[in-house]
Amino acid sequence: MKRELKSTKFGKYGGQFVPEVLMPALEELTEQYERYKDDSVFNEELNYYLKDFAGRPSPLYHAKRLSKEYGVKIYLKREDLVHGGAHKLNNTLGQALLARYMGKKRIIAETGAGQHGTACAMAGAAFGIKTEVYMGAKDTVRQRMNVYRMELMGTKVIPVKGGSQTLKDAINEAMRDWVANVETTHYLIGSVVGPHPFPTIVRDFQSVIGKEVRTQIMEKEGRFPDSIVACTGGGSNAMGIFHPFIEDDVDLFAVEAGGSGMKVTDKEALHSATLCTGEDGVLHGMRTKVLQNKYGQILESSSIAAGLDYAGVGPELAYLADIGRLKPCNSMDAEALEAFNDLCIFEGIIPALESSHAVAYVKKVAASGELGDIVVINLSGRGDKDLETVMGMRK
Amino acid sequence: MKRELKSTKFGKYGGQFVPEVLMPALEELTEQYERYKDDSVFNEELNYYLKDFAGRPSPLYHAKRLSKEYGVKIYLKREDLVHGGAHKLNNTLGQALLARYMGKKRIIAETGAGQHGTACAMAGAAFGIKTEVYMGAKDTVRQRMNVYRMELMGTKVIPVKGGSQTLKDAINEAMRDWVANVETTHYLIGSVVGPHPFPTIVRDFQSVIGKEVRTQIMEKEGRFPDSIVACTGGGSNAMGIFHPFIEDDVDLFAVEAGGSGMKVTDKEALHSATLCTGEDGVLHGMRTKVLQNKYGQILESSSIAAGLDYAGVGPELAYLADIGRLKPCNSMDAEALEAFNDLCIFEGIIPALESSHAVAYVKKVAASGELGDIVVINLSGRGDKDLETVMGMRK
Amino acid sequence: MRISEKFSELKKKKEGALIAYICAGDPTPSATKEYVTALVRGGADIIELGLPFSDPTADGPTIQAGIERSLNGGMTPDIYFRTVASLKMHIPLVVMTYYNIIFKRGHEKFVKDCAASGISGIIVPDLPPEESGDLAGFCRKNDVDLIFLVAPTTTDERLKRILAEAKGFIYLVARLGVTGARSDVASSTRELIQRVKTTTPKAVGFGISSGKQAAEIICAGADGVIVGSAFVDIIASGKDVPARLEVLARELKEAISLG
Amino acid sequence: MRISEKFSELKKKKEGALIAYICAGDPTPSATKEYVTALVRGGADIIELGLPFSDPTADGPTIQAGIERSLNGGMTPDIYFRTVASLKMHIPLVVMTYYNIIFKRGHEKFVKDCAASGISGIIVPDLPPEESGDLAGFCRKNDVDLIFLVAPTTTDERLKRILAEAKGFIYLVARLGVTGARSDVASSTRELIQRVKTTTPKAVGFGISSGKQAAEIICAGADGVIVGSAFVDIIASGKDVPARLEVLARELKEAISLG
Ligand SMILES: Cc1ncc(COP(=O)(O)O)c(C=O)c1O
Ligand SMILES: Cc1ncc(COP(=O)(O)O)c(C=O)c1O
Repeated sequence: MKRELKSTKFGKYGGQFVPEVLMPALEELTEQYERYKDDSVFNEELNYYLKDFAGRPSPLYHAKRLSKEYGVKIYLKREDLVHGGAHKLNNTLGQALLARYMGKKRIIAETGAGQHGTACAMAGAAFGIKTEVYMGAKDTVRQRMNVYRMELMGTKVIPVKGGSQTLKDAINEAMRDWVANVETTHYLIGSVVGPHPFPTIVRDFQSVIGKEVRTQIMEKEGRFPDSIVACTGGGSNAMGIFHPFIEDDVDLFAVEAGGSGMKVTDKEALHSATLCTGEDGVLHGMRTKVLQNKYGQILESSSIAAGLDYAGVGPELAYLADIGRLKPCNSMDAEALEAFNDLCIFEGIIPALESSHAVAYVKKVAASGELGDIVVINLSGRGDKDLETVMGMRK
Repeated sequence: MKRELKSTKFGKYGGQFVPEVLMPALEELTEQYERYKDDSVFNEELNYYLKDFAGRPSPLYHAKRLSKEYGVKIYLKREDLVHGGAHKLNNTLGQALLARYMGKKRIIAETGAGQHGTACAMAGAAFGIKTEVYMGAKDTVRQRMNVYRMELMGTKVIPVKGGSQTLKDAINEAMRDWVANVETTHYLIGSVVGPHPFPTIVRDFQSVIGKEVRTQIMEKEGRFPDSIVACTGGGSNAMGIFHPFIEDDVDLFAVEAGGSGMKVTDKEALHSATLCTGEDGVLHGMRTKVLQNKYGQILESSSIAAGLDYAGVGPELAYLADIGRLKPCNSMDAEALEAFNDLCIFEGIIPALESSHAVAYVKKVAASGELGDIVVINLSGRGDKDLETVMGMRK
Repeated sequence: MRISEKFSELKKKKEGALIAYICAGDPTPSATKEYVTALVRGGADIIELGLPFSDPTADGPTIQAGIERSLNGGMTPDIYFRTVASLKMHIPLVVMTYYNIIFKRGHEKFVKDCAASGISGIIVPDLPPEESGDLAGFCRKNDVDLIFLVAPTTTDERLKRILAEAKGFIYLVARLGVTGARSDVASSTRELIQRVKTTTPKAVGFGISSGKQAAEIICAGADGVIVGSAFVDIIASGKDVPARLEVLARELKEAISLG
Repeated sequence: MRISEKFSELKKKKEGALIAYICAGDPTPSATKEYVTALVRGGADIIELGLPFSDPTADGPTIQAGIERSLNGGMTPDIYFRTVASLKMHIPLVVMTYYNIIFKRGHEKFVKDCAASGISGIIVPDLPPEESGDLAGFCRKNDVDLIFLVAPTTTDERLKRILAEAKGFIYLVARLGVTGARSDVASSTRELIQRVKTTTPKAVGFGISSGKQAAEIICAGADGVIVGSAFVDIIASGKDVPARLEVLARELKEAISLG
């Protein structure tokens, strides 16, 4: 057992809390990732797909009218323009390609609202890898358009009927599938969560966001921004934009979903603010902050933004929050809706409700000076998927 | 009257067949466009928005798996990745900015499926110009999501209750509005149609597509493609990609909507193949090919793709077809659906049904050698807007 | 009867010309004769008879609806000319249609059909002088007047050229906007009447519906008024149409008979 | 009773061990005592009693449903330990739960609660040896066995280390996949039994439901079988539960009693 345990963790967070049957797969994945991550052939192919297929680099857009409205200079990192409409594809392209290099014949994934599943379907189709996506049965009904999208691209969507029939049941079921088919199958996790090495792999594949921002902001401003703000569900768009700036004098804000309030019962929370209010625990293979009751049972979380609705959070974010390198904060459903509206009206950009949480936080605190003079918001996705929700809320 | 009449025409097509009240507005627009079109300040601002707001350049993607399937090397020009999901924004940004430089306080537009209206709403919001969009009352119901999108971005959508309550009534109504408010208002036409100078202006603003392809294909292949294929409704995405190649040895294919067949009655056509089957006529301010009956009444056209469903076509395309510089052709509804499917399955790209017509034509004739070895397809938009239609058709 | 003769005759009588528009075939081809007769009885000096086009961009909702009724009633150019020929009018009759109808029929055939059926003038709202060369040529050859429009937005330069080519009468567009009944007279209308200096008669259209408006326009120096939507409204109502057309025509005509 | 004592005793009798799993509190806390008693009557040698966790990743639909029933029935760790203490068992009892339950309670408290309530061993399917240091320490101090799992995918290198740390028995995962009754014995199961060379008893779980399967596994060299889903299925049916649990336990026990 030569594995360097230390490297599976971020401080006390992270690790590999999975059934024994998966351990060799995680070892294999770690090794293969180490092998290809700096491999020039792999990276050339990945970069080709990121550029010509996904449409990278995404612009860094100076939102003049919103800046004026909010009283701080705002740049939007336009992940909403990435193929599929969100940052998710950066990761699925990376992992799907890795799976191909590893000789895996099949990709599985879990999805909640269907964004990650759609991004998997896109990558799976582009590379010609068989793709199956687990999705809570309830979610397949609520998000039938995304189910249809995936199916159009040849992905099999498997409704999960157990439990609450939502994301966490889909994760559980995907893990079970992986346990059963680990030799032929790559489990394509959709955020910086799960057992090591997933949080690192996903963070690395998403870091293209922050790397681009470094170049773009230097071109535009000749300096780094004072702060970067990103919404945080699992935390992949946040880590993607934060990570390249970790060593720099840039303040990082991880905006979680405040939902409809901070109330928590024994079974559920009205929010998904895991970094802000969660306690140490172990979920989905990692030690991290978790929304749980006093016995360690995981709570049902809640948010208007399906993509933020998760009771855990990436271990690296928990670590960075503990050491004070990032500030956890949150926006309520209503604040996110207002920001959604602002971006539509002032900039002609319909943002994802997830991303709207980041915008809402900027609106809330810009006047306090907390964000400095120049702020970059990671606009993680577009809001076409959210129109029905917003229509429903506004009535 | 010093106007050079000649320049309002493409061969015998084009011209300015509008009420006298609009003539001065067209003159003003011509003059102002002449003034700004090579103005460096104007172009710098436009290019900034094209890059950072719209996400240009759009990639030129070598679709390897589709190429293999169809037996010809296929590049897709990824207008589907442009903000809003189609090429439409290239034109609305250009014209909205021009309107601002011209001191107009208001923009009006017509829209059928809502794509052009949405692109207007985006440009209007980004530049802070009041925007109103006419839309057939029937279309506002069929395309209620796009209506909602426009409204979210602060655009007023005006349902047109007259006539067939569809696109042509919206065009008529927008023209009437322009007649009434010509001094303060710019009419932002959405394709290379209408009276001079619109076909030229829209073509020029869309030419960014073809200009990028020139650079991109030289980088990738060291030569120009043998052929370029674009779907053609009004013809703006086609002219946008064709125009920069007009002087070159590249075959151009304008693919119209073959609908459900070539049948035509006294009142309607089952297709929208205007270049293929239309006769010379005058519609919406221009002389061009028109679907009409023997008395000159305009026919209702038909297509599974709302954006191609138009009884006219841009005058420059009619001219280029007459002199043999482009080849008019068409794909049927069913062929477009098949191509739609292929692109989903083989490439993980959900194309607009409009664009699927171009893909379908390539599928149909690739084996004949007609397209040569390398073909560029203008993937004018993404298909998220078409999911309901496709779901309906497949059942 | 030539249009110019009619205006001369009216000038002598110190009357303004009432030009009454309805759409031929609204709601059926057979109704047209009755309606035209009623208008003439009421005192209309010139009849402007619409030949319907499927996409009437320059018309407002009222006339647009009339055009739709007419097309649904089966009106075609062939029927139109036959209907017109059967009217055997003693006053001038002008056809108002969109350019594609003419273009499709062929300029020469269209103008000859006009001349043969007794039409004295042609109004084409979507045909500015720049594009009218062909049609104007055939009109000259066949003694049919091609009538041009002038709008408040028309520049002095354009105005000069239009006036040089003007035949029959000049159609002054009373306001920015499309046809449709309104109740006031815009100051821009007065200005336009002043600005158009010509010996060709000037008739003002777009938005005139009452005797009061019509009188004001004649006072302001126009030679005639064109009234359309107010008549088409009556046809649309379907009630007592001939009688009410006649009443309105009379009211209007009386208001502009200053003699 | 310590687990090792039980295996020694069975070895002498030439019997394979029947390790019977049910989820505590399924469907109510009060049912558990009756069900456990029935299993013991039927011949179960060791009881593996699930302590339910909201997100049981390593379990199949059958056991997952049992866990849900248990949580809905109000089961908590506090109630669990009280229930277990009240069982006053004469055979070894092991707790099966997920790591967060232990983590949240605190390693020391959890292990002490186990010892105090008479639990001999702990199975944590989502806790591989790499992460188990803390818990293993407290287990050693309190004479509770931390039982490790070995899977067909476990490499020889990992196997060596796991065997070095193994206590109580080694839990051999019969197949890739999750818990759930199946009817055949995979050849990979036989291979795994052969590959795991140790003096620590080997028990095979995952997918065993019939006496025939159980016998084949013991023949192949295992010291015991773990049966769970087949029992939970009976509880899920809600019909005649105690009697049927006893019958199945007896069938299984008889099949593996080769003495
Ligand atoms: C647009 C968008 N933003 C953010 C998220 C949240 O994920 P993460 O926190 O991993 O970036 C999602 C998840 O689906 C998403 O779709
Ligand atoms: C995606 C897309 N492609 C093509 C078209 C057709 O327009 P044009 O022929 O002007 O490119 C439309 C019109 O809405 C469209 O939305």
